[in-house]
Amino acid sequence: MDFTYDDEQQALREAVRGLLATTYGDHEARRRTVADDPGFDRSLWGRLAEMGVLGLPFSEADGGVGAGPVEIGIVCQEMGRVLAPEPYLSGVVHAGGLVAAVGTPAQKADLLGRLSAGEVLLAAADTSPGGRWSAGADGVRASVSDGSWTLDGVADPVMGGAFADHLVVTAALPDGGGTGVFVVDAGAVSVTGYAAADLTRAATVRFEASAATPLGEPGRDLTPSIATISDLTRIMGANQALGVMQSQVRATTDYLKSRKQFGVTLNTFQALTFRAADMYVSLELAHSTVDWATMTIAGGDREVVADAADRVGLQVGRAARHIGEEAIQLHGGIGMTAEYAVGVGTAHLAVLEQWLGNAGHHLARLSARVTDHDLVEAV
Amino acid sequence: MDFTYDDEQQALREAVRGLLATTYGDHEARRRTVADDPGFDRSLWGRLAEMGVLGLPFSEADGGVGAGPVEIGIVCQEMGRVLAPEPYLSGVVHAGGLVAAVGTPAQKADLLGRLSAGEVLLAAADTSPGGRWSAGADGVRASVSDGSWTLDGVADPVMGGAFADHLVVTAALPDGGGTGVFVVDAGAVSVTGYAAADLTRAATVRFEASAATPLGEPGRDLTPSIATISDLTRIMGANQALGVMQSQVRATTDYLKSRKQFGVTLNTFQALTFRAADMYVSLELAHSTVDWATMTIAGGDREVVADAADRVGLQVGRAARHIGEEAIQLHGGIGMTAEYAVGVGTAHLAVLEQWLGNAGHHLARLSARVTDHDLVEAV
Amino acid sequence: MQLELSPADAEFRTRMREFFTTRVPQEIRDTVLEGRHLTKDQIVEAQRTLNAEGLAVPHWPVEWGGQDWTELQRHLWHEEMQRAGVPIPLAFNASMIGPVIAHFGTQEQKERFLPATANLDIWWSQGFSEPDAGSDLASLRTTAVRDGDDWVVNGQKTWTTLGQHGDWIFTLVRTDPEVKKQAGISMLLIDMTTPGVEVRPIELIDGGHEVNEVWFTDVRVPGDLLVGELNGGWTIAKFLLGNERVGVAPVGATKRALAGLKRSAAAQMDDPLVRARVAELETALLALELTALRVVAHSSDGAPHPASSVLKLRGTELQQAVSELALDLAGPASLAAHAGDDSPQEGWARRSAPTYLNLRKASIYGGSNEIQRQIISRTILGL
Amino acid sequence: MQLELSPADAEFRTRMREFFTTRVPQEIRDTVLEGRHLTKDQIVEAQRTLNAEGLAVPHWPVEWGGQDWTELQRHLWHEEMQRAGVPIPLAFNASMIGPVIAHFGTQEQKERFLPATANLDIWWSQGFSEPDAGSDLASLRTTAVRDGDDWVVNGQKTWTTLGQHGDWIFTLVRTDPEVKKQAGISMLLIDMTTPGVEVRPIELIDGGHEVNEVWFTDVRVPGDLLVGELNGGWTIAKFLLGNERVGVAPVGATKRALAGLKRSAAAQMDDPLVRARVAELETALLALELTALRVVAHSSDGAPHPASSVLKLRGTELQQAVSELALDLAGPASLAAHAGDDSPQEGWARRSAPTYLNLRKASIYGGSNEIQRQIISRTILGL
Repeated sequence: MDFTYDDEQQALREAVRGLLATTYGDHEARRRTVADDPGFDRSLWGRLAEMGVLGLPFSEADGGVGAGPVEIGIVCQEMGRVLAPEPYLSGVVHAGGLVAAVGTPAQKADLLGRLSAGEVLLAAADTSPGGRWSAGADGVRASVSDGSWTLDGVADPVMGGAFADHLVVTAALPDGGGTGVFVVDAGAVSVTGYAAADLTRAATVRFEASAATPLGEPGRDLTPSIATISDLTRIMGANQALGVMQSQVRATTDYLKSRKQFGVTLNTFQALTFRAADMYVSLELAHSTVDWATMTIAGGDREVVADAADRVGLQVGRAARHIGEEAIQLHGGIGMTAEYAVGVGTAHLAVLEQWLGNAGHHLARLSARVTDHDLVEAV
Repeated sequence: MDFTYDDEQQALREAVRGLLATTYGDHEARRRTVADDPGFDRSLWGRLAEMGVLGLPFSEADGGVGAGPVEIGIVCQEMGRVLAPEPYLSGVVHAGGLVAAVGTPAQKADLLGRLSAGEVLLAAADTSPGGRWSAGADGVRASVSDGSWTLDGVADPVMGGAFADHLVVTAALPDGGGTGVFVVDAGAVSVTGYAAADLTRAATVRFEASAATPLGEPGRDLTPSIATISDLTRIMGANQALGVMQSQVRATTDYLKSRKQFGVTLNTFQALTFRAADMYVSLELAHSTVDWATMTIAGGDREVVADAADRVGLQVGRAARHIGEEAIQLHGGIGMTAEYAVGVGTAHLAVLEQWLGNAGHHLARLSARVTDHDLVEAV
Repeated sequence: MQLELSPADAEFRTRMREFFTTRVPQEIRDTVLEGRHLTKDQIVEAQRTLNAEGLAVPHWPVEWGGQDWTELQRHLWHEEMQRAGVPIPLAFNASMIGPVIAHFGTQEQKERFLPATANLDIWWSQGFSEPDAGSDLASLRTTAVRDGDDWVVNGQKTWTTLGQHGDWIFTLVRTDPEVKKQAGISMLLIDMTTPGVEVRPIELIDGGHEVNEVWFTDVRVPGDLLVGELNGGWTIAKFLLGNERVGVAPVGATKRALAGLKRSAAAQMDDPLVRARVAELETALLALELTALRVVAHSSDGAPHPASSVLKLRGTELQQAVSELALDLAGPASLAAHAGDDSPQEGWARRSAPTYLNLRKASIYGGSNEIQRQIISRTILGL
Repeated sequence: MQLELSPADAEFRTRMREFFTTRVPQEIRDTVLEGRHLTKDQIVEAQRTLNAEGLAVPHWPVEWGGQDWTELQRHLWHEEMQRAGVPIPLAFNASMIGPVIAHFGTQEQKERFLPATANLDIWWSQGFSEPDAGSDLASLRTTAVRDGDDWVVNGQKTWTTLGQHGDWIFTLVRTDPEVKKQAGISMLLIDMTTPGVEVRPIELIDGGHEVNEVWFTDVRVPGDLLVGELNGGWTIAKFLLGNERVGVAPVGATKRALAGLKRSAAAQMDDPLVRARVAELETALLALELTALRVVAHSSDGAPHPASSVLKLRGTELQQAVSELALDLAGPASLAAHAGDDSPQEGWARRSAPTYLNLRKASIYGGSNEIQRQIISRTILGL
C-alpha cells in the first residue's frame, strides 16, 4: 500500500504544471481564452500532444504512451488547478477512452493515434436532452440497411462537442439490441455549440439519417463498456475537481491572511479561520478518496471501479459544494466576479458534477446497495 | 392574526413559572427528585391540581377548566424550561386527552374529574415493543366474552406508567375491527417501572387476560381519535421541547459570557459566539413553528392538525438536535455532567423526540405528501 | 394568540391579490415567475402601475404617498407581490433613498425628489461600498472637498447594482478626514450625467452584468445636494441599512420557486430522496414565513422584534438551498447555460446553474451573513 | 501509488486477525462488539493477553516491549483490534505515560514502571485538567512545594477518566508560580493510595460513572517521582498530547457499529431515507479510513502528516453521527434506557440513548474539536 507518487509521477506533475502555467499562469489568460471560440488554446493543446499528455491513456500500439490511471489523474488535477478549459477530460479521457475500450485494433490505431498527436479532437455524445447519467442511449437511435449504419436523434449536452472533428456516439441498437458506439464526422451532422456555466464549450448535436461507423463489432451491445468508461471519466473528473478545490482552499487562505477589514486582516476573525479549517477537512477527505478511487482502476474489476466511482462521486460532490460555496463566501463580493478564479472555480465544480453525476445520483446508487455488504472495505 | 399572549395567558405563564420555581428553582432539586421513586414531586403535583393546571385541557362538565391549546402549551413550555419530571404531558395531555376524546360522559366526569383534582394518575399504553408511532395497536389484543373485555399482550414504553393508577390502553379489537381504547387498573396487571435516559419514569406493562373497561361505545374503532390525540400530544411535546431549548440557549449564552479560558471570557472567541447565533436562529424558527402548530388546534380540523404535528415534529426535532448538541459542546466537559441542567436537557430532548416521533418519521410522512399541494400555506 | 387573519386583513389581502394578478401585465409577471431577466422598461412599468394605485411606497410618510398600514398589511402586500410575480418596487428608490430623503431631507429635496423617486422617473443607484470598505463600510475613502458652494468628489465605489440604469446615485463620501472614521462621512446625491462620473461593468460568475464600479473624477456636486447634517452621513447610513434589513427574507419568491420546481421536475418527484429534500425545504420555509409573521405581529410599536435578524440569514440560506435543488434536478441539462433558445433542454434547467451561481451573492450583499451573526450574537444575545 | 498491501503486510494483518479472534476471550470481545460496558477485570485480562504476545505496546522502544513496526503495521494492528472487538490497550498506560517515561524517565523509573505499565499491573490515571484549566491547560493551579526530598501536593484535578480504578496518577503540577505559566509546570507520578488523595465520582448525563475529580490535600510525593526536568512539564505535556492525537480516529469501531446497526435494525433497511443515511455514513467512514491510511503511509519519517489533524475532528463527528442514527432507528424502544434485562426491548435499542449522550464527550475530551480546528487553521493553514 502506497499513497505517494514515485519520481516519474512527480516529474510528470511538475512538467504538466509548468506547461499549464505558461498559458494560464494568471486567471486573466483563462478568461480571455474562454471569451472567444474555440474556448481553449490550440497551441497549448499542441504542446500537450508533444509532451505525450494526450496519449497518456492509450497503448503504444495505438499511438499512445500507455501510462496508468495515476498519471492521467495527475494531469486532470493540474488542469483543474488552473481551470484549464482544454477538452482533455471530455475528448481524451471520455471519448478517447470509449474508442480504446470498444474499437477494433485498426480503429484504435487510427483515431487514438491522431488524437494523441493532437491532429483531431473527439467528443463523446452519450446524453439525451433531459437524460441523467445512464449508460443506455435513448436520445439517439441507430439503424442499419445493407450494412450501412445511420443515426437519428439528439444528443445534448455533448461536452467538448462544439469543435470536435469526430463524435463518438452511443446509440440504441435496432430491435432493443442494447447500445452501440459509433463514430460520426462532425461535418455530417448539425452541431450547435454553446458555453456551459464555467464557459467551457459543449454542443447540441442533431442526427438525421447521419452516416455512422460502428466501433468494434457492428451491432454488439456495448453497454457494460460504456458504463465502465463513464466510471473512469467520473474518477478522472474527481481528480480534476480535487485540483480546483486545492486552488480554492489555497486562495481562500491567502485572502484571509492579506485582506483587511476593520483595520485588521481577516484571519483575526476566528469564525472565518475555523471555517477555513473545515474546508481543509473536506479537502483532505476528498483527496484520500480520489487517490483511492484512482488506484482501484488498476485492479481492472468493473464492479469495484463502479463502486469507487459512486463513492468518490458522492464524497467529492459534497466537498465541492462545501468548498466551492465557502470559498466565495469567505472572499465576499470579489468572489462573485468573473475576474477572480475562485468563483469561476465554483462554476467549474458545478459543471463537473452535473456533467458526470451529482452527489444525489451517486447516493441513490449507493443506497440501493447498503444491505449487500457488512463493512465497506478500503482494500 | 396574533402571535402574542393575552393578559390572562401571561398571568398563567407567570403563575406556573413561579410555582415550578419553588420546587425546581435549581437543577439540584430536579436531580434529587428523579433519583428516588416515584421520580416526581407529589406535593408539587397537588399544587398544580389546586392551581387548576391539571384540569386545563378538560371541560368544566368533566371537572376541568376548559382552557384552550395555547394555555396547555404554556404549561408544557414551563415544564420544559426546568426539566420538570412530573407526568403532565404523558398523564394529563396524552392519557387524559384520550379519555376526553373517546370516553362516555360518565367516564369522562369520573376519570377526568379525579385526574384534574390530582387524585389519580393516568398513563397511556399505546406502544408495543419495537413499535414506531402508529395509531393502530399491535402489541395488545382485546377480547370480549359475555360483554366482559380482557386484554393480552405487552405495552412498552408506557410513559409515566410506573406509578399510574389507571392505564389508558389502545388495543386491537377482535376480528380486525380496528383499535379500541380501554381503562385498566394498574393493580390488575404487571407493571415494571424504569427510568428513561432523562430519568423520567416509564414502564413495561404486561396484560394477561386482564379485565378492561372500554372507553366510549364498546367495540368501536377509535383509530382516528387516537391519532389526533397523539398529534395533539406531539404539538404539546414540541412546546415542552421549546422550553428546554430556551433554557439551553440562555444557559449557553450566560456561560460564554462568564467562563474564562486563556485569560479571557469565552465570548471573546468569535467561532463560539457565531455558533451561539446559529443556535438562536434554530430556536426562533422552532418557536414560530410551535406557536403556529399550537394555534392550528383551535380550528379543529384533524388533517390540518396532523400536518402541523408533522411539520413541528420535523422542525423542532432538527432544532433540538442542533441546540441540544451545541449546548453541551459549547459548555465543554461540564455540559456532560448530571450536575448541570444543560446536558440533562439534551437527554430530555432526546426522550421527547423518540417518544413522540422523531424528525425522520415526520420527514417521511411529509415526503409522502409533497406532490399533494403547490405551496405550503401558513394560514 | 390567533391564527386567522381578521376580516379586514383578509379583505386587504384579497384586494392586493386581485390588483397584482389583474393589473400588472401578465408578460412581466411571467418573466418573474419563470426566473428570466427583467428589462429596465419592465421594472419601470411595473412600479408605475403600482404607484398609480398608491402601492409602490406604502411605508413612506402619508404626505409623500405612504399608506399608514400596519406591519402585517405591509407584510401581506409584500408577500402577495412575490406570489403574483410582481417585481418588488426598486429597493434603491422605495426602501433606501426615499425614506432617507423623507426623514432627513430638506423640504426642497423632498419636493424635488420624492414623487419622481416613487414613480421611478429617477432610477437611483447606491454608492456605499468601496474596494477596501465592504463589511467595514466606515473605512470608505471617496472624498468630497468644498469648493465655493459646490462639493468636488473623487474616488471609487463598487458593487453598484444595476448602476448601468442609474440616473442619480446616493453616496457616502468623506467630508472630514481628520476625525474618527465614522464621524467624517456625509451623504451626497449625485446626478450620474455629471462630467467625471464613469460607470464600469463588473462581470459576475453567472456571466451577467448586474453590478458596476462607479468612478468619480473631480465631479462637481451643488451644495444643496447634501442630505442631512454635514458629517452626519453615518447616522443616515445606519437608518438606511436598518430599514433594508427588516423583512428582506424573500419567503414568497422562494416558496414560489420551490413550487415551480415540483412542477418542472415532476418526473423526479417519484424519487424518495428528492421528495425528502423538498419536504425539508418546505417545512423550513414555513418556519421562516411564520417567523416573519411573528416579527411583524410584534413590531407595531416601531421597534423591530429581535427575531427579525434571523430573516435575512435564514432567508438567504433557503433561497440558496432551493437553487441547489434546482441545479441537482436539472442535472446534465444544466450544462446548457448559455445555449440559445433552440436548445432541446428546458428553460428552467438551462437557467439553473447561472441562478445557483448568482444567488451565492445573497449571503454576501446587503449585510453578509457573517454580519448578521455578529448582530445576533452581540445585539440580541449580548455576547 | 498502489492500493494492495504488500505480501508481508497482508500476512501481518492475517496474523493479527487470527490472534485477536482466537486468543482474546470471546466474552470480552462480545461485550465490546455489543456496546456493553467492560469490567476492570476484562480490560486487564485483555491487555495481559496482548502483552504476553508482545502486542500491547508495539510503539514503545524495543527494549521495553516495542516492535519496531512501520506506521502501516501499527495502523493494521489498531484496526484489527477494533474489528475483532478487542479492547484497545489502556490509553493512559500504553499511549500516554508509557512513552513519556520511556522518553523522559530515569533508568530507575523505566525499570520500575514500564513493565508493570505494559502489563497493566499498574492502572494509570491522568491528572491534567482542572476546573479552570480545560482547553487552557497551562492555567493549572495544583501546586507542588518542595519539602526536603519530597514534594507536597495540593489542588484538584477533574475529568479523570476511570480514576476509580487508578493505582497511580501522572499529574501536571505547578512547581514555580513566579514564571510564565507554561514555564512553571512539572510532571509528578503519584501513588493514589498515598494519604490525602481522594477520588470523587462525577455522574455523567448517561447515568454512568466514567470520570472523577481527584483531590490532593498535603500529599507527600518522593522526589524521585518527578519525571524529566524540573519545570519541564509543559514539554512533556506537548509530547504526550501529540502522541495522543495521531491516529485516534476510531474508524474501525465506528464502521463496526454501523454494520451492526444494519443487522439490528434490518426491518428498517427498506426505508430509502434510512438507506441513504447509511450510505452517506459508510462513504464518509471510507474517506476517513483512507485518510488514516494516507497519513500512516506518509508518516514513516516520524513527522506526522498534516492531514492527521482531521482524523480526530472528523472521526468523532462520524462516531457521533452513527450514534444518532442508532437512536433514531431505536425510536420509542430507546426510552427503555435503564430498564432491566427482562425488558421486551432489544439491547442495542435500550443502549442507544445513553450511548448517544455519552459520545457527546468525544468532541470535547482529548483536545476538543475547537482545539483541532485551531491546530488546523494555525499550524497547517498558517492563519
